[in-house]
Amino acid sequence: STDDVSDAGDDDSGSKDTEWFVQADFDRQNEQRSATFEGDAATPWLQYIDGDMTDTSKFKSEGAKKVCFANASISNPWRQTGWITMQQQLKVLQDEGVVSQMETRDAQDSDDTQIADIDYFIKEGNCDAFIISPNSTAAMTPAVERACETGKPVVVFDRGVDTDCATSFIHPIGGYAWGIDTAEFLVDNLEKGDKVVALRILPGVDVLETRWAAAEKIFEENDIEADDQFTDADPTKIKQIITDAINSDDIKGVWMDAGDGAVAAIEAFEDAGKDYPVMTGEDEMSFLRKWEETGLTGLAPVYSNFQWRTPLLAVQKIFAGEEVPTEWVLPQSPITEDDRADYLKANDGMPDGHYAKFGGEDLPGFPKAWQDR
Amino acid sequence: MRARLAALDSTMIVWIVLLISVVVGSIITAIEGRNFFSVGNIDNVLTTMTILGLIAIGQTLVILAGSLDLSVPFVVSLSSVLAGGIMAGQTSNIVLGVVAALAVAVVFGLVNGLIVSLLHVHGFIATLGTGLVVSGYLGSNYQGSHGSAPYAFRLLDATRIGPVPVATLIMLACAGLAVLMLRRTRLGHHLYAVGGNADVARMSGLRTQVPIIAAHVICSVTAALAGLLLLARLGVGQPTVGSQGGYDLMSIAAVVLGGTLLAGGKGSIVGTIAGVGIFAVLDNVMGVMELNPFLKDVVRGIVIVVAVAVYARREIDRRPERFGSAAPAETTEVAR
Amino acid sequence: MTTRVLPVHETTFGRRSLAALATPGGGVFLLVIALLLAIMVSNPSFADGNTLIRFAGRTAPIAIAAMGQYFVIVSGEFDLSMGAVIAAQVVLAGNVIGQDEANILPGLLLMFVVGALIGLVNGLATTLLRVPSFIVTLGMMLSLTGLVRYVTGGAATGNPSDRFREIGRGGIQDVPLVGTIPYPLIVLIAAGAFAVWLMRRPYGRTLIAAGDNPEAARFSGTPLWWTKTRAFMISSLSATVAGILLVGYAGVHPSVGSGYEFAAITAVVLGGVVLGGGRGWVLSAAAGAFALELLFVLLNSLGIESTWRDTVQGLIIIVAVALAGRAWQGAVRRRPSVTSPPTPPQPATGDTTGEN
Amino acid sequence: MNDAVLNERGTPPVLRVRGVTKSFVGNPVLHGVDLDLVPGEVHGLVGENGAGKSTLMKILAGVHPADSGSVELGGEPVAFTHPVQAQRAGLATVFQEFNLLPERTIAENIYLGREPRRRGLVDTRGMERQAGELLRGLGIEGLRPSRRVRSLSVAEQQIVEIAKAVSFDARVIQMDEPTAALADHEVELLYRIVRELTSRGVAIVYVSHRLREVLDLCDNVTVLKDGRQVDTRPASELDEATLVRLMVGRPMDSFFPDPVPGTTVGEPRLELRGAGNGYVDGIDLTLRGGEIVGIAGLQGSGRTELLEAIFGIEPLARGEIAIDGVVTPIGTPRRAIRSGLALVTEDRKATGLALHQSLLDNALGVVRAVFPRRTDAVRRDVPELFGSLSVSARALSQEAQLLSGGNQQKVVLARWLATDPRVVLLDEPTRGIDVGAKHAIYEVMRSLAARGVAVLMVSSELPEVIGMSDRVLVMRDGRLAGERPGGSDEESILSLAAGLDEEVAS
Ligand SMILES: Nc1ncnc2c1ncn2[C@@H]1O[C@H](COP(=O)(O)OP(=O)(O)OP(=O)(O)O)[C@@H](O)[C@H]1O
Ligand SMILES: Nc1ncnc2c1ncn2[C@@H]1O[C@H](COP(=O)(O)OP(=O)(O)OP(=O)(O)O)[C@@H](O)[C@H]1O
Ligand SMILES: O[C@@H]1[C@@H](O)[C@H](O)OC[C@H]1O
Ligand SMILES: [Mg+2]
Ligand SMILES: [Mg+2]
Repeated sequence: STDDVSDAGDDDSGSKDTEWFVQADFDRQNEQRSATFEGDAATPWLQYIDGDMTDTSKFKSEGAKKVCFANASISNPWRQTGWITMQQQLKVLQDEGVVSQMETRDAQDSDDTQIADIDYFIKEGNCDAFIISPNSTAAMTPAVERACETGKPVVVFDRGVDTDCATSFIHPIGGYAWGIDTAEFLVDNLEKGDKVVALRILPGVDVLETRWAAAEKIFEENDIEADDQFTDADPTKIKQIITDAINSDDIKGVWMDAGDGAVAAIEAFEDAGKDYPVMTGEDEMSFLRKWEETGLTGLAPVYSNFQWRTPLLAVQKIFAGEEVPTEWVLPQSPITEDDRADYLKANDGMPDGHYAKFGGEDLPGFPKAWQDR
Repeated sequence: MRARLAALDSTMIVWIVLLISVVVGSIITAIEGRNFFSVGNIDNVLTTMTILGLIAIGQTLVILAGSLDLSVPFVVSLSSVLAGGIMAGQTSNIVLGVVAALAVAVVFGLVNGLIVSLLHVHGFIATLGTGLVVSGYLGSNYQGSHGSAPYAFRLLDATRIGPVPVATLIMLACAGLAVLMLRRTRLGHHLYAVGGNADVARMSGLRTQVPIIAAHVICSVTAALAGLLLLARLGVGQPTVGSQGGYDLMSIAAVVLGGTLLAGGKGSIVGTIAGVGIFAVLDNVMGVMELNPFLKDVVRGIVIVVAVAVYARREIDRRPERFGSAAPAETTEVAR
Repeated sequence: MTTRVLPVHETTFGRRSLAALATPGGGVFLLVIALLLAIMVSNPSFADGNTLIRFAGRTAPIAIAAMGQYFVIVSGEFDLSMGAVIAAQVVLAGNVIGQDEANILPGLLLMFVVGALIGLVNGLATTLLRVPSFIVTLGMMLSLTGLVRYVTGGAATGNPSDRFREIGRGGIQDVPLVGTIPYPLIVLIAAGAFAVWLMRRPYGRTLIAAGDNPEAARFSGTPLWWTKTRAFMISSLSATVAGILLVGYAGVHPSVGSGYEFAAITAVVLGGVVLGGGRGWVLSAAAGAFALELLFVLLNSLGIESTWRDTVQGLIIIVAVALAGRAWQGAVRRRPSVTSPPTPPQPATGDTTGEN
Repeated sequence: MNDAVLNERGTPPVLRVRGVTKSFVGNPVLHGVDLDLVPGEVHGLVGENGAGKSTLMKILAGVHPADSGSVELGGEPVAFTHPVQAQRAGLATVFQEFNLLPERTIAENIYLGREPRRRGLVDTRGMERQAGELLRGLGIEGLRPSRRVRSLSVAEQQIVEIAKAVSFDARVIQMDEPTAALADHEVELLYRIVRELTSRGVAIVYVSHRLREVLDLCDNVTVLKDGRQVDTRPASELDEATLVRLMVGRPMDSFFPDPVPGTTVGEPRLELRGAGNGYVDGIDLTLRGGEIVGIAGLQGSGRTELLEAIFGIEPLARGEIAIDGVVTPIGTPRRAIRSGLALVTEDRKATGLALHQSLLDNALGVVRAVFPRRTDAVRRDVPELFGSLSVSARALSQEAQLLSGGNQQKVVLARWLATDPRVVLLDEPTRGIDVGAKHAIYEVMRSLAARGVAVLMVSSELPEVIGMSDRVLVMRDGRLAGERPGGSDEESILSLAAGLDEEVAS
């Protein structure tokens, strides 16, 4: 027997091999930053930018459905926060009788495993719908396509895949937007020729690579000298990198592709007795708190964590036969010094690894579920 | 019980442990309302076994020879991106891609072997080092997936013969070859000798470098094969795919779980395959149970130690007792 | 046959010391000096006393871990669980001590108890269950990492109180020449002194003898299980100290300490300690750690593309250890027994005797 | 004079050695040794520990290169650089240390590196058949070539080693202390093998410290002293006394020293009642202070096991043990040592020393492990202790691995004397030791007895047992077969050991 394998990729002779920058995408996301979003701003996880919609009438059916969720991992605070939110959202839908059960497989950051997980769901899961948070873009494409071929609704979120077979692909505006927000902020607050250290978690994840790709471009255009390094989000590494940078030249700014570990970066300046840098982190509580405490010039870009609510809600719409955006672009706006206080207040008592824009305030179990993990 | 246990050799015990875990596993699966032996589930188990299995086969040889290979994850990644890049989706490039990946693996294994056997660097450090070298190369030259596998090549992953994936058959074939090599070739015999006692091997006129180098070369090749299978599976070359699997330590764990002496000189491929099987069944069952991913690691860790403990105590040989359970040793007499 | 009374040493202290520099254990100190000079040339600002001493301070955790790992390795075993222990302790500090300074002492106590317990488990599993320490500590590494992330939900609640973090962050202020003397450096010196003392004590000599020939040690009344188990406990406790320093230095995060097991083992081996046990000096292990960290700084100040650093590090490790291997051979070549021609020091990765 | 030797036979020598010298890191070990062997000759090589016997063999075998001198094999000048070269040329060596792989079978060990192949693959069956024939050719039955070496006794391993040497169709076979690990009846077996070989015209270089044996077996004997060739003579012209004089350079009045005057047999120090474990059974014995008791028995009779049972290595499962009249359960060597016991094991390399540690560390090994507080006090006495044992080494900081067999054995002894024991258990204390060192050790035993220490000595050398012991206990099949008074004749002990005449243990 032979599972049929689609030919997607045959054409693609790896044009994006090392190249994560696509001007068109950059421009689009740049516009989307100021786009108007459909839906109620009070429920941003349901908002979307007007665009193609998928007709889901063929999925319309009664009764509680079984959802199968293939998760890349919960190996970083951002994902853990989202995972909690998702579970709380699930409770709601279960009570409403929309979802009977959600079976989850966690690939622990392994492509190989996640492919096996998806295939297992297809063969053994008797799933009514698939939710997939891909571990990596290209590698997950064939598996996602196999899921699509079952004819069941497939919802993809966070990191993308190279196919549009999914009923809906849910994600915030994206990495370029993040890169633009952050880089422009640093450019505005620094002088030409100033030096910036760029801290990146790991290579090869589209949503992270595009953040840097956009920022790097802008830095170059405004001749800000940015030296980028990978940190695995390990604060020890972060602090040593910054310390060495400070020792060899005068560092004015710090840019991060994800805020996890931002505090260590700031403390490196404190310990060296240097002035605080202009800095961008993420909406992780640790950063927001340190930011406020130090009063440094900063920005908290956001890769909307509330997107973890959307997939299940999308499934609800799909089985209700309501159309859903084919590419569901969620709002993504940074936290600025002005609205920082509000978010600190709203998330008071949350652990440092919590993300301010998690959007679960109205879910059952708030705040406990997020507080004691 | 002790006595009966003592009668078995470790390979047999591993298979018994595997059997037990299958039984327990199928029960738990049933409780979860699933069938362990359903096509899809068996497929999942076999798929999980394939990649680690291939790597563990090579690792077994290296360990038997008294060395270690911590560089396998990077060889896996390297071969997947190299082949992926060369194939670039073109069916016509498949052969070239495969050959190139294997060739590079041979050279790399050769380097490992030479460093260990000629420079006398302990395998642990030598391969830690060469692994870092490759990881640096990968990190510097590949951000994210690279190249792509043509349809024809991806069939390698998609095709099944009956319920058995072709990839798994490839792994088993390699295991077969390795067994033959160990039992019926001089290289195999010398591998045991060098791993058992390098001095004795040397005194017997063996060039002790040869088995060590050969083992490292073969290990890199099996790792490269694993990389190729992953390329077929992912459809693209992935510079992190090796590290994602944590194949360095897991393969060593599987080998020891399979009853091979970590110090070398004693062990078998057959045992290793069982060791890999135990991991696969474990993962499969924990998956069905939707166990928290972090707890999975806790369980893996405990199982590794406990399973090895089951027979590790027997590795140190006790003389046959004269008074008590066991029978006396054979005696030698002179022909009259 | 001479009935003369044997001298303790063949040669004078001076000549012995010189000879020592030719051994791997001594050579590593030369390596450290060489790297230091290289860095100062490529980046003069490093020569500044304050920078230097800060560097020494931040290297303390890995150096302490390396010395702990030394005890395990010299007894013929491995400890792969170090990194996980550090992570566990760091998270523990965050959750147990938190912002309440009253919790500092009890918290510290708890951390040391936990550290000792982990070492105890590693040791007993290795010696009594006869599972190779490589496997035992690998299992411990997996379990502990998983456990820490499970109970914390992977994310730290928050950093412990600054008072506590001072241990790893602060120092004695306004010292002439150097500015501040970091507490970690002081802890390192104390740990080093303790380690040297311990290795001169009967315990240390017995441990190294046990690594050399476990059977002989057993017949000599050495309780191998306890001797080696204590080595594992020392290792876990050193990881605990490293963790205390690191949570001060970097703050709480589950990834703190990741890779420390390999870094520590690399450092020990760079220090000329033979995997498989029975040979090597504890301070050389610490020196090995400094060599490793200096290497990173050098690569950095040479502006080597960060992604290429692994590669260079890998090459240096191999070269250094290869040279060390040569040196040991020099020593080994003088052995009378025909059955010991020059051989690479083989590891006792597998054999662990725990009787007695 | 060498030429005189060979002219008697008239046959040209198969091995001819001239003026071989060797020094290790500066210090000379061999100064110009000559040797001639004719086919079928057994040539004895004797000398004190460190005399250079093994070194000479290793040079002939191609392990070490000679500094100067020449070697001819079958008339051809040779200079082997590797043992295998020598083997291929027909000169095989059975070294002092075994060269076998415990995890592999007898056949695999014998043919290691020369595995017979059929169609490219190793012919396991054929290999085992050949090995079987080889062993039978030497008159050995009941050793299945498929057995793992790990399951073999010391003697059996020795046989495999010899079989391996023979398998090269060697014209010359060197044996370095082949009987050191064997008990008398096994020595018989070895003699048989040696005669079988000489009848095939094989010449044999035979190193042994058992002079009686050398005189019985050898046609000619070469005596080495401090690396110098003292003499080479037909065995027929020699007796033990002369040999000893030649080796030691001084006549040895009485070989076994008399008890120190005033030595008195005192209270029971060690008592076993109905003691037994998996290896020994029904042991009743009483050992008094000032007493030296010997234990005789065939290889495998369980003598070592008895000592190991007493010492808590294989703790007693039955019966009880009393020290100084106090019942003391001994579950571990540590416990034993604390109770005043000491055990000098039979294999110094495996269980006696930490070879990479210094002589000082080795001497303090036991004290540090069991009586750490005494360390400093004992350290001061170590140089004197080494002096009294006349250990020949360069310094206390020297690594133990650099000493010759005999000197290593003295270090082992020092290690235990340092604990100031009340009961000393000795297992083959003089195995592979030269007469001088032997004498030193006998003196030590006597002085221990004089100090009221109880000594229990296992030995496979009957003269030693008889010469040193006040009483001789004989073991058979893990049980005490009986007791003989000191000075009994060898026959009565042997017959008891072999079970030829029955008697109930006293
Ligand atoms: N490889 C070596 N390096 C340095 N010295 C050595 C070496 N081999 C032997 N020696 C020394 O050479 C001398 C002769 O040693 P050898 O082993 O030949 O003596 P032996 O006659 O065999 O003694 P024994 O009867 O105890 O076996 C000894 O002093 C020994 O310490
Ligand atoms: N390492 C070993 N492995 C297996 N059997 C052994 C081993 N050592 C000894 N034996 C066997 O155990 C039995 C007792 O051996 P042991 O050495 O105690 O006899 P012994 O009377 O002490 O003789 P000797 O002291 O001369 O060796 C014998 O059958 C012997 O062959
Ligand atoms: O680590 C996070 C990553 O997993 C997600 O895909 O993008 C946001 C990051 O913070
Ligand atoms: Mg000798
Ligand atoms: Mg014995």
